[in-house]
Amino acid sequence: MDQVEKKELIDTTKVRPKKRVPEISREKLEETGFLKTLLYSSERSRERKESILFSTVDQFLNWSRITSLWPVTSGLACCAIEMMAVSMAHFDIARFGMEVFRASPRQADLLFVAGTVTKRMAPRVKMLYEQMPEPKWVIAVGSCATSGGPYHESYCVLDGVDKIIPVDVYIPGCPPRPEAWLYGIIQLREKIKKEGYGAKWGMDK
Amino acid sequence: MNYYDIIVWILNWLRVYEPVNSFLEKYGIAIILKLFIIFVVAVIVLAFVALTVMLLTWLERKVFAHVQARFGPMVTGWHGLLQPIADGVKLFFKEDIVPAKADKWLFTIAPFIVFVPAFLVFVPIPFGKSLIVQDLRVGIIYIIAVSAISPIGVLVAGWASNNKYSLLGALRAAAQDISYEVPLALSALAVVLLAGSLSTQDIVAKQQDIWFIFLMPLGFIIFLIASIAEMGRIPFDLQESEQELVAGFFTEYSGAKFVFFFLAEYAHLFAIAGIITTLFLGGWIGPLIPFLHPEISYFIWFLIKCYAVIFFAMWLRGTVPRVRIDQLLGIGWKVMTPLALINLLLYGFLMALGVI
Amino acid sequence: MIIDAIKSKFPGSIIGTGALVDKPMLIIKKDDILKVCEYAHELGFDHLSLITGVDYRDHFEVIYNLWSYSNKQDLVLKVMLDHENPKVQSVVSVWKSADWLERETYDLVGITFEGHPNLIRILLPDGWEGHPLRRDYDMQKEQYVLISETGEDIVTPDPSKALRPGKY
Amino acid sequence: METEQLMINMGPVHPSTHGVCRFKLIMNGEIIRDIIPVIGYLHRGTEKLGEMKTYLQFVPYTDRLDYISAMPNNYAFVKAVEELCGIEVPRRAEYIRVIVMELNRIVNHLVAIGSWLLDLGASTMIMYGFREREKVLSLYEMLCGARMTFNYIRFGGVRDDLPPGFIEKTREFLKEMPSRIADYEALLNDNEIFLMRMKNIGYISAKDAINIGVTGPTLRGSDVDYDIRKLQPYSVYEEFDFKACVRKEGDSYARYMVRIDEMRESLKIVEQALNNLPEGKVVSQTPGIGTYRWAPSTVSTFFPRIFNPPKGEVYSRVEAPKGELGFYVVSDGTNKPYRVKIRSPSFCNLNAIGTMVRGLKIPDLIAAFASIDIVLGDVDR
Repeated sequence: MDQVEKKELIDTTKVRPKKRVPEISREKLEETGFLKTLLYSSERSRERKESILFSTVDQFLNWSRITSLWPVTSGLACCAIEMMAVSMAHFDIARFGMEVFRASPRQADLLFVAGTVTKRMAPRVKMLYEQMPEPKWVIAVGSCATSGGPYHESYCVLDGVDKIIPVDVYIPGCPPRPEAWLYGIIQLREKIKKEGYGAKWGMDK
Repeated sequence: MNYYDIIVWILNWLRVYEPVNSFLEKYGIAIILKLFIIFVVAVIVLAFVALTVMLLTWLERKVFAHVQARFGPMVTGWHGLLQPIADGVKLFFKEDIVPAKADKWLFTIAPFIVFVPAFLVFVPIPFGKSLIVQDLRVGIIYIIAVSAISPIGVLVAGWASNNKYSLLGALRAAAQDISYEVPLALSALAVVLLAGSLSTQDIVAKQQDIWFIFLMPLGFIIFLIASIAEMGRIPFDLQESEQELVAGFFTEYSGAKFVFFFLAEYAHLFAIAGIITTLFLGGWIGPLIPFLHPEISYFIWFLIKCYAVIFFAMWLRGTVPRVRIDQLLGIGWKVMTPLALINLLLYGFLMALGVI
Repeated sequence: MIIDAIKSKFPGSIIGTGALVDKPMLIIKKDDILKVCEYAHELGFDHLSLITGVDYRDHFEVIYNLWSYSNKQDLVLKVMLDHENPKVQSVVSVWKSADWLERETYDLVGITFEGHPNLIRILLPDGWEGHPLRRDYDMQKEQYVLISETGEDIVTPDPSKALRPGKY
Repeated sequence: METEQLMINMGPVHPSTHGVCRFKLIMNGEIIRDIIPVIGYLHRGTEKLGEMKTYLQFVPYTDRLDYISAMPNNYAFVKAVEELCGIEVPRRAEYIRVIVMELNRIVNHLVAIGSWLLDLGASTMIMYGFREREKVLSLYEMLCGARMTFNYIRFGGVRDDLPPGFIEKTREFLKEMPSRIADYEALLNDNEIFLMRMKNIGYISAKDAINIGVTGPTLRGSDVDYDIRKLQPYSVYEEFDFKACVRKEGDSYARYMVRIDEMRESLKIVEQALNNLPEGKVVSQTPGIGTYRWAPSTVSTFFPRIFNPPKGEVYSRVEAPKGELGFYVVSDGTNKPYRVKIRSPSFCNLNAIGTMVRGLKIPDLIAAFASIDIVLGDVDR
């Protein structure tokens, strides 16, 4: 049960604290993380259960992951139209390298649950999620996928997609505006930056 | 001259070739040096093609985006230039799924059957007067033969995946490649007829006065269309058409194996552009650029022509819809093949009459 | 007048007349609906716009809305069914559009159309209990859907099979 | 020779099924022998929810039926209730309704043609289509703050009057759009491959189309002059000069041409409506219906938010961009509908897919399916 719950949830409405601007040169060097990694590697590795190498590798991998999040082509309902709008010229998620909508879940990293998840569709969404290779992320878009939304009372609608698959980011709205959508994507990028895959793959041993 | 000679020349210039060679000859194992140099050549070509392929994936996305009034990748690096690296790293470190019902061995080996020939094609393509791996005497035949291997890999991939979409995609790919191989080879043959040689360097040298595209426009058009079909790009991308067959023969592939298919696709694009440049656009021939070594000037001319062809293919992708499989085969057998035959016959007559 | 034509052709079939705001309506005896529909089709009512059922707690009503392309005219037919055993003749043989509309009515309201070639559920999966648009449908009862090897739906009341642990 | 029938399962998650439709295809090689559409993957129980909500509360649900063109959906339900209650609507409100509905028809056809071409492998058209769509959506944003789900048309009128600047912006759009449509036609009409994929594909005869209950552009592509705006004029459509676009061929290409022509006609209607826009209130001032009670209202509507229509039933149809959209509403005198039945165009049009594609190939299925232009929210409700 713990494993499933491990993915932390980010509130898209949360405002990130302002970054402190380093003043002196040593602080600037520390800001890059290189000095810290070198000096406090033993403590840090004990803390994060990683070695220096893998934390750097982690950063590199996380960078590659945030810059090429390939979504699955799967729209469920109204939000799918906004998904199209987001990928079109006006909003253009291609800027983030995300225009590569893969039809096959095997090659994708990101699942937009865009729309109402009915009870009949739920096992299919689950299957789609299971077909995706690790690492994978899920964004629940719109109030239907978050909580059932306006169809909460209906007899055949699942109250939120998080009942069947773990969700990383929720985007509210019915349907969310493309700007909200982009904000959700940026939140997901922030979240991926904090992930450490060395530990996940057992490289710390 | 070829790459091998160039490296020998460089080693000579560094004054290491002779001593090492004579030292090894003393023990009768001079072949080691030769093998080493060949290995270096292979690495250079592989690295160059791999880099170009990365650039091509970026270029494809940018060109495609600009056709559609978008920007394409912008965030990663300068105008998204680092995008291919990020994609590659990400895909290499993704989980590699082998479906439970798949044929494991064939499933694993298929990407390489596709990937290796796509790179082998570069052996007889002249990037400059002496920038060539090996000027084979049967260059054209070699290119056609080697590029005919990759459909086997596609077929293997489709079969091994144990997925109906994959199988359909693979069968389509096989049918398509077989039917477009014929006009491709025939129009290349007409070029051979004009040049009087199978060697790529000879063909380029024959175009010193006039490019073959002007002598034989029909052959060029046939070759261009057939090679786009051969590559499986829009409007002939039936083997991997997203809206029909999900992702075609590589539907079930993920992670690193998918990268190989991806690389092979763009390597193929680059190779075809190189072949078209060599056969019709005068290869590396062009006015010498002042203040540059002629070899570099040739190289630049070759790349310019090559990228023009590549740009055309990308432009086409943004403009036309895809044809249907039976229409595709119909065009292949009913239009392209007879036209290629007529083209060959026509130029045979012209040659016999001594007009050209 | 079309209504008079139908009335004179089937004097015994028409129980009553009325109007849906501006559209003329005929209430037909339930056993004669196929006959009347066939005749209406002959009269030029070639577009079947709507079939639906309404649960009035004590009885069901099935409503047919017809439109004539040639005469540019509407006609509403209505059939009353008893609540215990709602059955009516299918009109698929007259209009193909009735196919899915009748299946939908069967699915959601639970009215059986006799003579329909393929009367199975259309919107809800096979095995779903109850007909949601009936007034006595239990909205509290949760039903979940699983997927079989062949891709067909299996309905189960057990949430533990369908949902993630800790979410039911 | 004995052969095995290949059964292909397409969807529900498939790139070209426009959502979550599923087809079971019985194939003979690449030829489709039979096709069994399996729908209901987006069945959200809207009709049941209609019985639980008050009349005004149900209007937002109509937005989510056909989410590409939500205004006509709004209007169809509102019109049904207005007919039931006998509400007089101010003329200015009717004009505004016509403007927003016709703009929505343009949006719908842009998305339809765009996603159709995307299915055929030409992804440029959808980008161009969405570029113009954004312009209309920004107009809607000025109007009601929403991009797709408007909830703008209310009983007895519309929610708000036109904001300042709306008319000028709309005129700009009207000026620009004809050249854009010409662009699309330049991109597509003479494109050999496009014609190869469209001509004689998905043919349906007028007789079959009528019998199956097909409506909208799909029917008009089969040479049936059936446009409810013309035949049973509702709102103020009688006052405008436009024609129902009909093509004779009955194939995918005809449906494409009908859509292109309809965009032009819609532009004409919007222009006439803007020119003749009357002054006055936008919401009915005399709520002379049944018993009602006033509710605190934050919007500028004078119409009560909760009201009890008289007992009765009504079936009213409008010409939505996808076809004939009907609402059958039964009132039992309370403030909630007793029964709402939605006769959605996509549901009835989808029934025709079998007739269209039998004997063709999978790529043709995709072209024909996209030519019907369905939205799964509208099919499954």
